[in-house]
Amino acid sequence: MNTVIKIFSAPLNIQSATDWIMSPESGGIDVFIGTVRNATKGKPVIRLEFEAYEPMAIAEMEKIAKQAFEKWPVQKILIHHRTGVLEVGEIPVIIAVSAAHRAAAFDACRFIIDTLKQTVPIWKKEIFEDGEVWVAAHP
Amino acid sequence: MNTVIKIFSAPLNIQSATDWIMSPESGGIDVFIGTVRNATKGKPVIRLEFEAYEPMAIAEMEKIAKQAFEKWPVQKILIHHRTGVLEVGEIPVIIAVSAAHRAAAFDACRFIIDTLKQTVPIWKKEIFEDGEVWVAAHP
Amino acid sequence: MNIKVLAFGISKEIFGRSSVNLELANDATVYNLKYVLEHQYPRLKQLASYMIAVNNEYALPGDTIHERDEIAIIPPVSGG
Amino acid sequence: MNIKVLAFGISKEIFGRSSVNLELANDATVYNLKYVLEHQYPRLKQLASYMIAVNNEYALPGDTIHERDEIAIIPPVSGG
Repeated sequence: MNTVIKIFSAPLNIQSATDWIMSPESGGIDVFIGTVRNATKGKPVIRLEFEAYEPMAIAEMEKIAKQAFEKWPVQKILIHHRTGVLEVGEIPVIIAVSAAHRAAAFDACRFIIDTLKQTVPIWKKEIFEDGEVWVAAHP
Repeated sequence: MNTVIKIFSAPLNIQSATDWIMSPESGGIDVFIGTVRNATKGKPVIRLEFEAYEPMAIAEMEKIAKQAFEKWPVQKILIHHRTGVLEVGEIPVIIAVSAAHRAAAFDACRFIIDTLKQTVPIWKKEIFEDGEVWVAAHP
Repeated sequence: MNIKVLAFGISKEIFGRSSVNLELANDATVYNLKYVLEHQYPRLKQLASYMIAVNNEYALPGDTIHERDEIAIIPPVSGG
Repeated sequence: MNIKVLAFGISKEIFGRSSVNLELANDATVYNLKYVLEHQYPRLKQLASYMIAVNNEYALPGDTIHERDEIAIIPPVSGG
């Protein structure tokens, strides 16, 4: 398994992610970039705060990468996740997947972000002008 | 339609593509990067040469972007395609799609590369040690 | 036995700190732990859901807890 | 009428140059053009397929060709 899985408290760098993922063996690379949107359900967002249970978050992301390698013929997987305070337009997450053929890269990249959002112990607080809320905490 | 569609004879730049695609309105960005693989069907590839019928290629890529905007709630679409001689590891194509929510970005990005490969008048010649072949030309 | 429960996100706010110490029976399960936690911090019952992690893995209600396990409460995640 | 047909990729190699000039009847269709092309360049028939583009759009066999149209032969594409 050729993976890089890291949690950063400083800004993520797209170029360093794509530099690592590219290789002479790959033909297709899919990169998902999450960005902080300026509104949620129509309400203006000032900033986000991300908190991670880091050792478990790394372990869960490694599990997801392992599953992706088992499900699809992919070559490399990179997951970079931010913590701390993020302003609108900043990048909470970059996922990059390389494969000989593009279908596997697309399928695996989408699986990784979908599963990450369900299982990886990272939490996001949305800060609005009039208050703040931990996303998904309450029904 | 917020699109950038260009054909370049010089190397493509991932960072300039992602710089353009990011915006405060978007929450998810999917980027497909095609790269020149060092082998095709197990045979070592020395380099590729891409040729485009440029005005029609631009027109067809604009049609594809328009269809993507009609089919999914996406915000921006970028398509950068290379022509000329590409060595192994170089980038023939970058497709970037931004959306408020990631599902649309993934669906549209994949649709664009799949359709581009079927309809856009660009041709690729694979150069091997012992000869060269226009890809897909013959049955 | 005395155990420490790590807290993150909304659970840290409910506890008022980033971990709490609890007394549990020596053969306590995750189910027993949740019962004690919800008794002391009833706001946990208002969460959409929450899980307990033992040694960096999601635990099932019947799993037994040991004194030196790393225990954490995992409210609904929202990364990515 | 005299028309010019642009060529790319394998069709440029079949023609031996990047365009050819042809004489066609004034009401010629794409179908007629393909017939003339294949007669002069039989290797076209060995292609997996090919299309004719008229003014930067894929044309159908029944479409009529006009003298000042930009005509191109589009062998199987392989971009991306």
